[in-house]
Amino acid sequence: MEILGLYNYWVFAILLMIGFYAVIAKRNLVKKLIGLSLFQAAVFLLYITMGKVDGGTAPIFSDAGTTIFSNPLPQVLILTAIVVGISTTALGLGIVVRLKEEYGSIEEHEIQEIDEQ
Amino acid sequence: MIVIFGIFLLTLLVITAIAIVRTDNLFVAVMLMGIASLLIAGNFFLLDAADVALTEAAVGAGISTVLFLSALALTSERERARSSNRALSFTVVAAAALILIYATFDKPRFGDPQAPSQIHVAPWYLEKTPEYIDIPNVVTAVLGSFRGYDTLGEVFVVFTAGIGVLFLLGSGVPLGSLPREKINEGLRHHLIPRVVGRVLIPFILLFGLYVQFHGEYGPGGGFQAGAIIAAAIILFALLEGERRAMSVIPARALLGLMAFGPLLYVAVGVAGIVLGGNFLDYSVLSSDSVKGQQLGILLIEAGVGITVTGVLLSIFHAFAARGR
Amino acid sequence: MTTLLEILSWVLLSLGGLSILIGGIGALRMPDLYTRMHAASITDSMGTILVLLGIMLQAGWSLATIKLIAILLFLLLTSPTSSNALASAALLAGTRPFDEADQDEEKEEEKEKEKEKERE
Amino acid sequence: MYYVVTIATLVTMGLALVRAVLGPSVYDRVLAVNMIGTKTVLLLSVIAFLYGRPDFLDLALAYALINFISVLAVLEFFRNRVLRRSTESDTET
Repeated sequence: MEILGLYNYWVFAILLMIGFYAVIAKRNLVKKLIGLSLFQAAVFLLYITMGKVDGGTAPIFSDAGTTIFSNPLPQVLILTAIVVGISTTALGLGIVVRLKEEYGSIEEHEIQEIDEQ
Repeated sequence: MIVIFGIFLLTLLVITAIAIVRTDNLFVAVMLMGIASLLIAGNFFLLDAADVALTEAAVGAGISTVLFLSALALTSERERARSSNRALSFTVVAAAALILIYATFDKPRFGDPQAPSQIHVAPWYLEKTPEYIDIPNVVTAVLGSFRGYDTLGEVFVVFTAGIGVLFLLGSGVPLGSLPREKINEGLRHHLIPRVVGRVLIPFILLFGLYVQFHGEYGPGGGFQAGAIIAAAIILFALLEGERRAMSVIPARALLGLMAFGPLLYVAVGVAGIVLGGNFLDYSVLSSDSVKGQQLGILLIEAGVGITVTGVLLSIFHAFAARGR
Repeated sequence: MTTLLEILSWVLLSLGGLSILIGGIGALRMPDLYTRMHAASITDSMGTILVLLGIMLQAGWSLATIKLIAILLFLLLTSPTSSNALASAALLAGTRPFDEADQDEEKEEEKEKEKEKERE
Repeated sequence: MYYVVTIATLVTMGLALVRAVLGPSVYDRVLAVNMIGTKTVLLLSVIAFLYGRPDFLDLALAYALINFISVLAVLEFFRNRVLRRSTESDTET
């Protein structure tokens, strides 16, 4: 059980690096943005994992009389970050759409080639 | 047992992520992102983060897929080139992953109540929320009052992103050469989705309002409600076509909503100064400081909800109106 | 009476779990899109109804039951509709999938397998 | 008994994920997304009771209402693509 206690962090590391791989290795700009979303999701997971307390429940008081609650602070940060994340992703997609209109391509190297000409 | 469920869901998440990176079909990647969002929302719920799971549900299920698909419709569905420097990138990524995993061994165990992150400010929030604000949902209390300044910043980031998208896509020559009347009709000829969708829209709106105003008592709040209400109107736009949706809420009105939300938020903050407190100190808004806090949270949550609705809808319309 | 309800709800829950599992296996094993859709719809209809009814019996009369009824109602409205939308999208495209080459290869593989079976 | 339903749901999600990864056609993947969506609704409702916090059914309700939108977006996307292809071939010929 001790080792299982770190599983969430490992998944965080792997997910983060999968997203990072998509960002650095893929040439398609939309794919890069998808990788960035995965990267974001990994960070969200890390924060929420750190906020979990054994035997606790969500930090919303109820009549049930539970006294152990998970940490509300990471949840607040991530809750806002999700909405900010989708807005910034939309901004990135907007830039990609404009690039497609100007260059006729969304592949990084093709855009660079056109720029060099 | 629940720990095992979490581990299973996380494993599925990793498989999905690998599949997302491996496929060269962007449409498939977007679909798999939808699955990843569902899995991660389930996980958030298992990790006691009901509010976060609701946000992920509201944003990930509808809006994110719709935005990616409309971007794909304007660009292309296939990745043409193979990856560059695959071996090098893979080495870098694998090394970094190993270092990160090595670092996790120093982390406190999952769910440890004595972990540094649990003993610093969180107990204070949990202890003082009933005293100062007296609402059941501590997340909303922290979001709206204790860390209201953070949230103001986030609202302005969302607002700025919306303005940025409008600058990029808001005007200009449409890309496609399609006849407008043919494209703008949405799914009007698909009778079954249309009928069911029209039945659902009022309920989604109602649910959005419930999430907005029930946010102090259960999972919910402005961010989730804004996304849900935006999703309802996006559903209308999908069913009835862009043009009708724009005539229901014109772009000008959306711009007004986008600007009004942050203004309302700041106005509440300034009202605190005028009434003799600090910026975003709601205690002075009413003669009873607890009542004042509750009123302040209600108002700023409304501001957040209005901003998020306005921004997400403007972004959607900017994409949908382009190149159609 | 309560034990009767208890037993009934457990029966409903386990039947629901079973039909979800069967539908899942069907969605994986069926040969083509439309049959897979058929299998998936078992989980959407039978599974959902049985599981949610089972939970409702556990919850008793409360706000939770009303929410569960709402969930059931909306799922029963939306999931057949999305199946319909999906099927009509597939038909609209002439069931011609994206990866035409992939599918052709698969068909050829299937034919080869059938031939092998015939030989056996 | 909630555990049985949860395990069945999780296994089915896994099977649907295999279907989504294998394909072969895009419609299979959409079907898998849809399936995982409804399974998530069930999972969230069951876990809300497993945790003894039935007030969190709001989450399942949100998914039950919103999941529908992505499938409609896919339908719209395919319809547009058919139209786009037909006009592209018109201009080419």
